[in-house]
Amino acid sequence: MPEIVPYGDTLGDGMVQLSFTLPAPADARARELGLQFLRNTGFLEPQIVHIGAADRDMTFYVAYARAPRGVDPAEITASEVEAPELSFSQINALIERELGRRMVVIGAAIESDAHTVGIDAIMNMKGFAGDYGLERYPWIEAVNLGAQVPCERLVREAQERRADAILVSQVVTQKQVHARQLTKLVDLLEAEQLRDRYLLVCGGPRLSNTFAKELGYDAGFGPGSRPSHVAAWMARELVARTTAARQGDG
Amino acid sequence: MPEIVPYGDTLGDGMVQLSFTLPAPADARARELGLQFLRNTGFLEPQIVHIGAADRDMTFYVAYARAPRGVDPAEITASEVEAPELSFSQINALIERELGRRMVVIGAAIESDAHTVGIDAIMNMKGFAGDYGLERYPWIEAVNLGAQVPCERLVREAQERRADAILVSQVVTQKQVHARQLTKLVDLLEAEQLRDRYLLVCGGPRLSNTFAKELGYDAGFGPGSRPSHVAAWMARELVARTTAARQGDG
Amino acid sequence: MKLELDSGLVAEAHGLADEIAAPVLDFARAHTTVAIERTVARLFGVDGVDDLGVPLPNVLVDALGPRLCRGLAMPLAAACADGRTPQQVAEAVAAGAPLADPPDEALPDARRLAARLAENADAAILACRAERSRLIEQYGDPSTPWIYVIVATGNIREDARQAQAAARAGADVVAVIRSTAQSLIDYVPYGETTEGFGGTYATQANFRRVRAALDEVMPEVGRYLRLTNYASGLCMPEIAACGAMERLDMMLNDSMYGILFRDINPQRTFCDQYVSRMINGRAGIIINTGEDNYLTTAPGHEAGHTVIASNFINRALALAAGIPEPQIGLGHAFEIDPDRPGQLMEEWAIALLIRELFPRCPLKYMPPTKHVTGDIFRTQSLGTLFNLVGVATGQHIQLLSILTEAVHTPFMSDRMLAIQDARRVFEAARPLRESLQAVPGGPLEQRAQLVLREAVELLRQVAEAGMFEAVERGWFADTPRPRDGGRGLEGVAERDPAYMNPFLELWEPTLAEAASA
Amino acid sequence: MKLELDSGLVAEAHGLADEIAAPVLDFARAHTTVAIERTVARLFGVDGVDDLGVPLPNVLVDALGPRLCRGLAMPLAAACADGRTPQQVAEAVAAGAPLADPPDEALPDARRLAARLAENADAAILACRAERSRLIEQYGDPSTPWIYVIVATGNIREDARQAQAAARAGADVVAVIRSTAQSLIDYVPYGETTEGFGGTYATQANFRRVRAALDEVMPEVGRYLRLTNYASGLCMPEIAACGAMERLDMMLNDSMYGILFRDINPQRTFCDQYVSRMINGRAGIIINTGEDNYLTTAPGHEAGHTVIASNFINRALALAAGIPEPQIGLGHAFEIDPDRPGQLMEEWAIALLIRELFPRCPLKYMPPTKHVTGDIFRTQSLGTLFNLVGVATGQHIQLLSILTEAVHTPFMSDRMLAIQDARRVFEAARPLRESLQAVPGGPLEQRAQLVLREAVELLRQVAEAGMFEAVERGWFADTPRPRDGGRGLEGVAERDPAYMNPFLELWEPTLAEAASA
Ligand code: B12
Ligand code: B12
Ligand SMILES: Cc1ncc(COP(=O)(O)O)c(C=O)c1O
Ligand SMILES: Cc1ncc(COP(=O)(O)O)c(C=O)c1O
Repeated sequence: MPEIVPYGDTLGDGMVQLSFTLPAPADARARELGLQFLRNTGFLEPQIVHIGAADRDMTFYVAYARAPRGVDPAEITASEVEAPELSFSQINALIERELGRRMVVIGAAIESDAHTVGIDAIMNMKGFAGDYGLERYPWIEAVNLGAQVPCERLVREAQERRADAILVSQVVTQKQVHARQLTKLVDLLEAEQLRDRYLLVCGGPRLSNTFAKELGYDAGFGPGSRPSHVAAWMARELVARTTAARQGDG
Repeated sequence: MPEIVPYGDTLGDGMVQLSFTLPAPADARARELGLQFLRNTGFLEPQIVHIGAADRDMTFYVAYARAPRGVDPAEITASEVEAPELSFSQINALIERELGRRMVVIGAAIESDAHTVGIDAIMNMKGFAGDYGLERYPWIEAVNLGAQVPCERLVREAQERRADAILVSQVVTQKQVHARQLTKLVDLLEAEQLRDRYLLVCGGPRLSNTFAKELGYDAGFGPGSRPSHVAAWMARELVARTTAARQGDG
Repeated sequence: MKLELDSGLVAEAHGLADEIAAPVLDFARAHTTVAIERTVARLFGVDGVDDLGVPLPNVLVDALGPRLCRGLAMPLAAACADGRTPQQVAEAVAAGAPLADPPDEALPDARRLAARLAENADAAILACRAERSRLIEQYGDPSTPWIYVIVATGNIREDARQAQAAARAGADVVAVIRSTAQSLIDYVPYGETTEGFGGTYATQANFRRVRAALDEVMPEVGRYLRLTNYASGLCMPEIAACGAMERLDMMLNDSMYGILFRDINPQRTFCDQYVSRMINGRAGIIINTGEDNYLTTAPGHEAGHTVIASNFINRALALAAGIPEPQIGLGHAFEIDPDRPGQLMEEWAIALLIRELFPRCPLKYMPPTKHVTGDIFRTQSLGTLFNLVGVATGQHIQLLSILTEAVHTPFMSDRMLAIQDARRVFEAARPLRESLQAVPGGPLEQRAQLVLREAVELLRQVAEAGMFEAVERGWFADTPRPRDGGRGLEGVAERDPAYMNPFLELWEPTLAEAASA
Repeated sequence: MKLELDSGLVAEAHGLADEIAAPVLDFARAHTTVAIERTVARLFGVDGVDDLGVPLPNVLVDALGPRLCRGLAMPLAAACADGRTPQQVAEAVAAGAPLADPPDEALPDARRLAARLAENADAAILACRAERSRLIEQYGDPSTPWIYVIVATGNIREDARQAQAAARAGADVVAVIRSTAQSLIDYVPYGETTEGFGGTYATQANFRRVRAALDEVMPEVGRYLRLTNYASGLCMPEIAACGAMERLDMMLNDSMYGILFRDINPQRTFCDQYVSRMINGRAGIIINTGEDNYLTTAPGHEAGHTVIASNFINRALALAAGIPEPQIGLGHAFEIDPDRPGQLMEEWAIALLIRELFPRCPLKYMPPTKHVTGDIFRTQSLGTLFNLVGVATGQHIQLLSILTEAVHTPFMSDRMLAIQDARRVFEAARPLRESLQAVPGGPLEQRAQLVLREAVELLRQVAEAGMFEAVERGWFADTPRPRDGGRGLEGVAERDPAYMNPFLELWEPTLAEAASA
């Protein structure tokens, strides 16, 4: 399959919009500096359409340019979490039928992160955008530990409550703090040989499924995730694992 | 001198904002597709912060990423037209003293371009942003031919009026029409061996001095140009050339 | 939102506009133009081009030569006496056959045939109009302000595709921008076109293509989608005719735009606008006037009254051509320098003033253009304020601001962002219209009253000097245009007593009644 | 802009707020906390850390142990009887020396010395305040709405640089955001810090650094530049003390934020907020309350009345702590879902309502945050509407919306774009305030009246149940917090009859008068 390139107003024009600030004065050479930067980055036919002084030695640019190359859709394998579109009752039915017991889910915003609105949107009764939260599911036992929960405590609680899944929210990403904190949890679980015991799921506005997997999670949910989507994925995955396990035994 | 890279909120972070549309559906693979496109373009740590469907098979992205490299300010030689900051009266005085006659300037928006506001801003009495237009200068004879003037006519008029400088405005740039029309004028002048007879100047919101020179013009003025800046450059340049010529004779 | 206005002043303004329009109309009724006669050919069904690519309507009118003053209808109808269609006659003329003057004895038949051909054309136009009403019935009309966007790729196929994308994104009206300077060519190109700068050509085939594209998505989006083009330039009536036959819904169709912004001869334009408007009126097409352009050449803060004065005149001329107020889309714009203190209050005042002056007209509100720059974030914000004023003052047709207005003709994504912003602002701010009112004697009300007084003063002067004179003096758009200057004067002829145009005979008696609809 | 409000209802609201505040104040006056006693140490001049990096004020208060209930002032002053400074005593204690209880005969001298040390501290605070007035005299005060921006690089040096850039770009107020979760640490870090997430630490040295950076550009920008931080979390009064000594101009300082958004124990917070506010009041610092945050956890459309009810309570508690209305920056926010029909009308109504309810308070208006997304163009537009409502309703302190709010802490250019938009909108729309008024009985006025009625109803319930109870039931920010839950309860002690705090003795008698300034 051939590469596709960005579309401005004609197929194949490759147009991209950029804005950036260079630490240099907005003087007579500013335009050329900006153009050269774009050329160095590989862009074709760069146009600087706006130059403004962001400070004494700082110049803000708005630019348009043609991308040097595109992307081949065939290359792309990774994707967002794909889960069956199951309804509230279908999900409960699935758990009841296949698991025969309530699925235990424990969640928290870990370490320094105090943003609970996201995890609450997934776990609390109210839910998100009209989609009920996990607490509402009769066949899910949902425990939301809230904000700034140390990894150690989260792991302890997970063991005590014999959780099936651990849900972690990370919203603050500055200086990759989320990556560090998410990794800390994985390391902790592996150190205690607990990793395989749980569906390990994370989410947040700057997280993607691919990134989550790189960090050693089973799934990652990004902005606008819906509780039912998360629940459907967990239920199906858990069922799959347990049946696999059973077959292993028998 | 070392390269400088874009500044987001920390020196050296190299952060750039982008937006673009890819001709592919906004499905579960859209995020990865956008990320891969940015990686292919050479960007580091790309983040897709917004995905929206621009149409059935069109996906709009907003992204942030680190530029793969920066730019070395020392590389940059080309610059906007540099002219002495002369006042209205200084410019008139210069022409009177060094030339001893009025400088004749003829201007137009050529070929298909009907945008006159720009050339008018430079030539007409009123001027631009409180800066008087060329018509106001007692020592400049300014003739503004207006909109959609064929190159042939402009050249004819320039000869008849024994112009010192030709001012061309090009505002419409779609499909490089401005480049073609500006080149047409240069070719015409060269064909008739008239090129050296005039200061050849162009201007417009999408024009830069460098681009103008590539096309064979003596100078190019971009957005926000002021009449006095244009007049100062023309006067100084014309004086320089005539004195050079005189010395040549004597 | 209400404003305290001096009703006496408003009445005077309307009176002055009629006074100003009268001589212009007399002039138009005493002359014809090559464009008007080519329009007769087109409405008789003549289309296509000769081997050199010259459109057959031009071939016929060129064949008339000095007989232009008597009109094309009689010679053409006479030539059809032998049973040929006008198209066949045109092809013969293109092949070298002469276009003879009918002998006196042939006149009555020719006259009858011409009348019949005109009635057929009229029936076709009314059928299109009925079809529009039916579709509006079926799919429903969007709420106002209507979301109006332009497509301007220069390739009619990309245009059609982007028109559909725009409709899916929420556009109510799509205008296909013409190629730079089409307005200056004295013929209507033929067939579908895939090139042009800043847009592509207005041709009947292009109209048909985009019309079909929009009709195709109507069921999906569940509302009637309007198509717009430009009955403007040297071919005003011809393009109006093409639009009437292809069910365009709106036409940019101004009584002065060509004169002021394309340096087209005033006499030519005043004749052409009259006939083009008669057709638009008959076809149920909403015209858009171009006063917004005044503020691109004249400063928005000082020239606001010229826009309003011109609105009164454009309206008077449109009514006289049989266009009822619900089809008169008077134009104005949000063009005051945004960096001027109080700018938003002044824009709000003008928008509200025009809304109250022309309560029955579907006002067309144009976005900030001249003062926007390559700072796309600033332009985006200005567009948001423009959308707010549009909905808060009850504008009818909102031509959306595009964040790249100062950069390039809109990308598909630029248009999408504009539509999303307009929809959001319209929904979020709609109740403001009944929530807020002007403080009596406050800055906004005073501003509105001042501009109205200035407009009436200008109308008095124009009535005094006459329209041709006013245009020569550059009272509109700061652009002086001499009566005999500009392009296209050679295409104007004073009508001969024998002049005959079956469409005028058919429509002129109905104009007064049509206008009062 | 005027609104028809039921003055009886407004009076009732103020009465209820006083009723609600009284028991909270009684509680605060009957207790002390580790933070309050550390504040005594700081105001006595104790600073620095021990070998383990523990701040000396903490060393001293830890040394108090169970004697916390009697306060630090007496033992510390007594230890200074031998001529040492409190700092020297602290260093000795850090080195292992005990902090003995003064024998009875030493009490009078100790009391006198404590009083003198307090007077010195007070004098220093008043000197800072006077310096501010002098500089405002010299450089002038910006017009309202003040442009308030945050810097949050996490490195105080970058913060200082960006604060200067922001000032040059047009900012009037700069807030240095704290590192994530500083509010949860029970000490104030020492020295300049160059790390932190989402911001860097509030330390006295950091305050000094950014203060100096802003003072440096004041002559260049020609207006007084205000510096802001957070007297919030587990160290409210200590940070207030640092700010008072380093001439901060504003402090985020809410009576409930720590409880609701940082799960800090309610008893602890109610004590700490009282003393921190006494200091802010004395220092001429404008406090900013945090009601805006309620709408990040509760839906903006339904919870508007909780913001207003809380404004009444925050105001009552601030007045009781000696803060006059011109220093009470009540917070509210533009947080209704922008995609909700009529959202802009509702925001306009609330902003206008709060403006009219608290005419003398410098209202702090917070931007859309929760409902903005990574679509930076949409966020830019929402910021523009927010700026419009801010200026049209006469807000005093406008915390600017940043187009990347949903993406990252602001880039320098994000802040620049925000400032440019705010300046442009403020200038362009300022006259709207005297130009437009609410239509009596129109949607906007009705909305405002409804929300006021809801707020008063909530105040009635809170007065009925009592503040601790209301918080336990989650009536604010949809976040229930038990009286004995959360962090920091161990740091609260009921005052012993022998409790002595020279600052309370110095200031409490003056509060009523100060508040009425
Ligand atoms: C509300 C808010 C707050 C509130 C939080 C209240 C609370 N109890 O949560 C308050 C005011 C307390 C706050 C404080 C701070 N905040 Co804050 N805050 C926000 C804000 C405005 C909205 C976040 C939100 O609620 N979104 C709505 C929810 C529903 O969306 P969501 O979180 O993306 O969740 C969805 C998905 O991501 C997913 N999801 C999320 N988590 C999970 C978990 C799982 C398991 C799954 C399956 C799915 C999932 O599902 C959810 C539903 O679709 C954002 C800006 C923004 N618009 O994003 C800034 C923002 C997140 N905050 C920020 C910062 C820096 C802070 C502070 C650190 C600032 C400071 N120094 O004071 C503090 C401290 C917070 C801390 N210690 O962590 C930054 C983070 C920058 C970065 N990328 O690093 C942001 C982006 C603002 C900014 N641009 O600076 N904040
Ligand atoms: C006003 C305007 C018009 C007016 C022109 C009226 C007139 N008499 O000039 C009208 C309404 C007629 C018009 C029509 C069209 N326009 Co127009 N128009 C604009 C608009 C809104 C403002 C231009 C302007 O006046 N700027 C103010 C002046 C002062 O700035 P300036 O031109 O940059 O000039 C300054 C400098 O560039 C410099 N300068 C300029 N020329 C020269 C020359 C010399 C010698 C020197 C030294 C300096 C100099 O000095 C000036 C002062 O600082 C722009 C959008 C925008 N905001 O830029 C679109 C724009 C230029 N138009 C555009 C288009 C496509 C058209 C049309 C082709 C659309 C159509 N198909 O109908 C038509 C046809 C025009 C034609 N045949 O060329 C596009 C061009 C896209 C592109 N980059 O290719 C733009 C960018 C809008 C858009 N985004 O689509 N337009
Ligand atoms: C009334 C009117 N006609 C025509 C046009 C388009 O210009 P052109 O004649 O070049 O197509 C405009 C553009 O603004 C207009 O307002
Ligand atoms: C009143 C108040 N205090 C403090 C903060 C900052 O939070 P933190 O306590 O984490 O610094 C905020 C932020 O919104 C606030 O509104």
